[in-house]
Amino acid sequence: MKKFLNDPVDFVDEMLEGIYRAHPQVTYAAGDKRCLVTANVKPGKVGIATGGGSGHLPLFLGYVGDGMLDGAAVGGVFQSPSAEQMYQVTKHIDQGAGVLYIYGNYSGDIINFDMAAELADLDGIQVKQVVGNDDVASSVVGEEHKRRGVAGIFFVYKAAGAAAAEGLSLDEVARIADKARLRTRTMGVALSSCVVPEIGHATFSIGEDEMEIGMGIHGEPGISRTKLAPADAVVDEMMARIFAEQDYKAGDSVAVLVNGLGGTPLEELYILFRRVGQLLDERSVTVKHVWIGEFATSMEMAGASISVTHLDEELDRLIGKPAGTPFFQHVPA
Amino acid sequence: MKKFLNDPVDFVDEMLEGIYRAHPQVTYAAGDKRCLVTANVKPGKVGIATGGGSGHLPLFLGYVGDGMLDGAAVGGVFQSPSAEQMYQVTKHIDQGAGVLYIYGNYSGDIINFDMAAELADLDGIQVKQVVGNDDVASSVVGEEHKRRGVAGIFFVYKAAGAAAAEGLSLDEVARIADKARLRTRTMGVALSSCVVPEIGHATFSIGEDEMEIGMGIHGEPGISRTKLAPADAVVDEMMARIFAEQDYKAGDSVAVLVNGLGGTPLEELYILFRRVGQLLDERSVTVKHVWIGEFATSMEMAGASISVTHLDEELDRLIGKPAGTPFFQHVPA
Amino acid sequence: MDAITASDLIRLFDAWKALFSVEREFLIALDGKVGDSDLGITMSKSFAAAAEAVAAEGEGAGIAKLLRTAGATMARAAPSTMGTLTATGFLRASKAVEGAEALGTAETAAFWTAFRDGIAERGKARVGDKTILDVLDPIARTLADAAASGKPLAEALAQATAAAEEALEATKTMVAQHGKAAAFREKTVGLQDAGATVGVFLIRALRDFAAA
Amino acid sequence: MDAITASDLIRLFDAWKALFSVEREFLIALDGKVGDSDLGITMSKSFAAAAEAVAAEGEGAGIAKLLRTAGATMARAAPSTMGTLTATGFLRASKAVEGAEALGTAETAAFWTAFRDGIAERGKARVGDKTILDVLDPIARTLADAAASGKPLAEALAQATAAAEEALEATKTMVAQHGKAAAFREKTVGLQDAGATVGVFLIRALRDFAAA
Ligand SMILES: Nc1ncnc2c1ncn2[C@@H]1O[C@H](COP(=O)(O)OP(=O)(O)O)[C@@H](O)[C@H]1O
Ligand SMILES: Nc1ncnc2c1ncn2[C@@H]1O[C@H](COP(=O)(O)OP(=O)(O)O)[C@@H](O)[C@H]1O
Ligand SMILES: [Mg+2]
Ligand SMILES: [Mg+2]
Ligand SMILES: [Mg+2]
Ligand SMILES: [Mg+2]
Repeated sequence: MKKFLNDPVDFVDEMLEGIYRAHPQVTYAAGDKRCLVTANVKPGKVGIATGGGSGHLPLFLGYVGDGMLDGAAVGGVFQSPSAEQMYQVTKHIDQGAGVLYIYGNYSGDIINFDMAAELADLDGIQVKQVVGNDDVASSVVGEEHKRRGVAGIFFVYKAAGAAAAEGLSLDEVARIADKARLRTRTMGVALSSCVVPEIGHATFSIGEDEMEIGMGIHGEPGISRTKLAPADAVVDEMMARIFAEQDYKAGDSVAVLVNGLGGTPLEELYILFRRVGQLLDERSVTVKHVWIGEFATSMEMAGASISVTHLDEELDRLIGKPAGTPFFQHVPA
Repeated sequence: MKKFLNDPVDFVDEMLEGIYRAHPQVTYAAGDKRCLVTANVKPGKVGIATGGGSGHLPLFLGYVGDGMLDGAAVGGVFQSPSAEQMYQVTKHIDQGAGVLYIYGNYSGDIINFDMAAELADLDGIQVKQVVGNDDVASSVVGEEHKRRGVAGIFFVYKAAGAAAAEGLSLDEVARIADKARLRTRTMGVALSSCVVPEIGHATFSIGEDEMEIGMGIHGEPGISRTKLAPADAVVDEMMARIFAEQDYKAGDSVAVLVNGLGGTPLEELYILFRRVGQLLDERSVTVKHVWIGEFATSMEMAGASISVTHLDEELDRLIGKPAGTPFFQHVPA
Repeated sequence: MDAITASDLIRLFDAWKALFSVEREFLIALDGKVGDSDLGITMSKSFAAAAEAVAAEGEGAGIAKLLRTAGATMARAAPSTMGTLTATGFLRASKAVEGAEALGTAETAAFWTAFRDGIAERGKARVGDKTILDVLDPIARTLADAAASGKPLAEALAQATAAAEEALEATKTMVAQHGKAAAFREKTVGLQDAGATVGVFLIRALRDFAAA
Repeated sequence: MDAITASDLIRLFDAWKALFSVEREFLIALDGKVGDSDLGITMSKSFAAAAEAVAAEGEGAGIAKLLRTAGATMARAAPSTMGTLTATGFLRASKAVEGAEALGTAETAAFWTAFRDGIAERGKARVGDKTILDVLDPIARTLADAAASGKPLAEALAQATAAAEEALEATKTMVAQHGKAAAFREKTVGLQDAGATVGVFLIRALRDFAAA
């Protein structure tokens, strides 16, 4: 295991110490460093909380900030935070307008967020939930509720965060988050494994010349394992699956996220985006927003994912709004 | 070689295509995609140009934008761009106030920038040069002119870019850049090799449990190769070398950059920063500015570098100024 | 024993703690086949924490309060799927036996019915989905029948355990529908479900405890 | 031949092109020992481009113009250290032989003196720093002496080549001070400098060309 760490058991907590040292814009609730909240709670605003396992930076906590989220419960590497932690985050960020949970479709997270919502309800805090399930590879059409949540949750955060910043109600913010969720699809491809610090060896093995299309961000099995193909062919296959999911017409517009899983150089992500752009051009679909970089990683896994949100006017406008967190800045041109 | 690419020969040009597609804030001069310039040239402002080999994103071209640089000549992977390309960038960005070159201390780059300066001079364009040499590991005290330029050039860009944006003269911008250069030190550590696409295999080999302190961002040999130590011990060794270079007194302040070389997860960079912060606390030195992430990479190399700029009032103020490029946003709190 | 008292309950959690400490590696390996290998870690962690918490609280708190403490402690100690599901189970069981001085067959049936219902509600799984529910359901049903026909506790638990073991065996034929295993789809056929295995471990240890 | 004409020069570039195509792998390996393995690639690329450019331009352009074209082409084709240094050398040589109809011993001496000075100025290296300069300096000196004593071109080039070969051998004892090799410090002792090797290749091919 080639990692900069001290005792693997302290991995998450020492990372958090570094984060609090570096970024006074975030702090923590209930004396628990794993209950990360904005230092700048906005009175009267609908709160948005997320949470999930560590090992995916900047996901999840990196999106806590202006125009995005208000809090994030932080779990161990690839492990759900506790319902108690989610509940503490909820209590801290609630401003009387209710709290929206946005997180990925993993059973550990669901069960804990459900329990946190129950606890919050006992305090009279209104909670709604939107569960990201953008990973096309993780289940077939018709069984979308079984799909995992991956990098596409970024667009759900972005749209919902902007809506909450505009002062919309919990119902409205939840409606918008849900629309962003329903219109977002992601396909991933992995080239190498990650290593969970407390485990110390690769989560899975993959040949020196192989890729796995559709692999999950914890190493969940994908759709096909084949020889590494040229970048354009990889994108063609991924985009074909994304296009097949929604009815894209000439003149439609999209937001695109080309996300690195951790070990893949930024140069390569731009080579992938070049082809994504060509394919969208061929369909006369306009790229209104694009982000390229590391947005939802899997430690040092080499690989990438492509997320596409099929925009309508409302999502276009909200995704374009400014945002500022310690890990993500958006300053509209 | 596990990379997303098509023909390795097209690596840089396809990457650039992706960049121009994604970011309308940058364009290119003289019909040559490798002459990247801002789409938003500021009349009357001193121009700042950089350049160097590809494979280090967001270095170099990623810092072209508001409050930073105006142009970047783009070379092949780890290869200097040509004098002609540097000259074309220079001609395009010059607004009559002269152009400052800021680049790293590598013979190929120096020779070509010198030649470009000569060509620009024939056109009556005034050019000054500041050559980054922040890598402590690459030569001893007293031979600083032999040191390589690495991630610390970010602070030189930042200070000089802010100075130019304020409308200062070429002499002033060059003075500030040079001061930032003289007060910046970097130490790096590598855990794994990068792979140059046209070569196709690792640049160097390193044991599964080894690290190399002081290795350069092209795989140049470092100071010592030993067993991978705990994160805190690695930081202690790196910071001891940085502290030894300048006279840090209680009450002084610094800007810190913890930079990932490409393959190292962000989580680990925060674990490193935690220790950097503790060591600065021990000396009562204040961290005024901190950036953590990938700022100067070496493809997929696992490893990190720590850069520290010993601030004075002027550098503190300029480094804190806003900046916005497609790859880097700074919005002061 | 005919019924489980508050002081028995504290010792029962000790027995569960010892059990999961022994079965830690087995559960890690079992969860590792089509999951993330954390089940042995989370179960040993959460039962160790619960056993300490109920011991610290003491028998004076009464059965319902002890179960609530156990559930709340587990939720904090191991927020994995199974950690939170079992925590939920104990919290619901606590409510179901509110006021009971001891758990005879009727109270034990109420306990496991609430335990099952809590987990079913929280996890939204159905019987046949290859989860812990596949053993909790026969456990609850068998105990309810035993209570209705007035069977003594030890006999009721022996029957419930036998039903659970049979049900566990039956999970081998099922395709996982939930959690990390679901991604492995048909590859899960032939393997017994890890969570259902935990269910059998729980009831078996309870049977042995009550028989002693 | 007694002097090199414009049409000879075009053929000389062809000879250099052929030479570096043959020596490509050798130079890659040599630069790979304490460098980045690009020297064979850049030299074969830049001389191929230059040979094509001067051929396209044609002998009518005259020697100085052809040399300028060669230098400018090389600068664009291969902006590595050695690529730009040799480009600079040809640009300076072009100025030094301005107006010459052919390169006799005197003009060839002027050519190499300018070539050396241009590279020295651009690269800021000194003799003894283990660079191409270590062979260019004896080449320029030997040719200047030969010109002063009125030696014929072929003999002058034979002497210059011998001096260059000796100087190349001497680079083995030096520690690299410039470029990528400098990072390897003492490890460069025992190895001949890659750039100096290029210098010997250039003069050797010129000698053979003039002798033919
Ligand atoms: N929705 C659910 N309802 C009931 N049981 C579930 C559910 N999802 C998973 N399980 C059970 O949890 C077990 C795995 O537990 P655990 O390892 O804690 O999950 P994870 O590692 O995914 O958090 C499975 O074997 C299954 O019995
Ligand atoms: N400053 C310099 N002046 C003269 N020659 C130099 C200088 N730096 C390097 N060289 C020569 O360049 C050779 C290496 O050339 P090349 O491989 O093109 O360099 P790089 O790959 O670093 O750009 C060295 O062997 C040396 O002879
Ligand atoms: Mg990375
Ligand atoms: Mg990376
Ligand atoms: Mg598990
Ligand atoms: Mg070289």
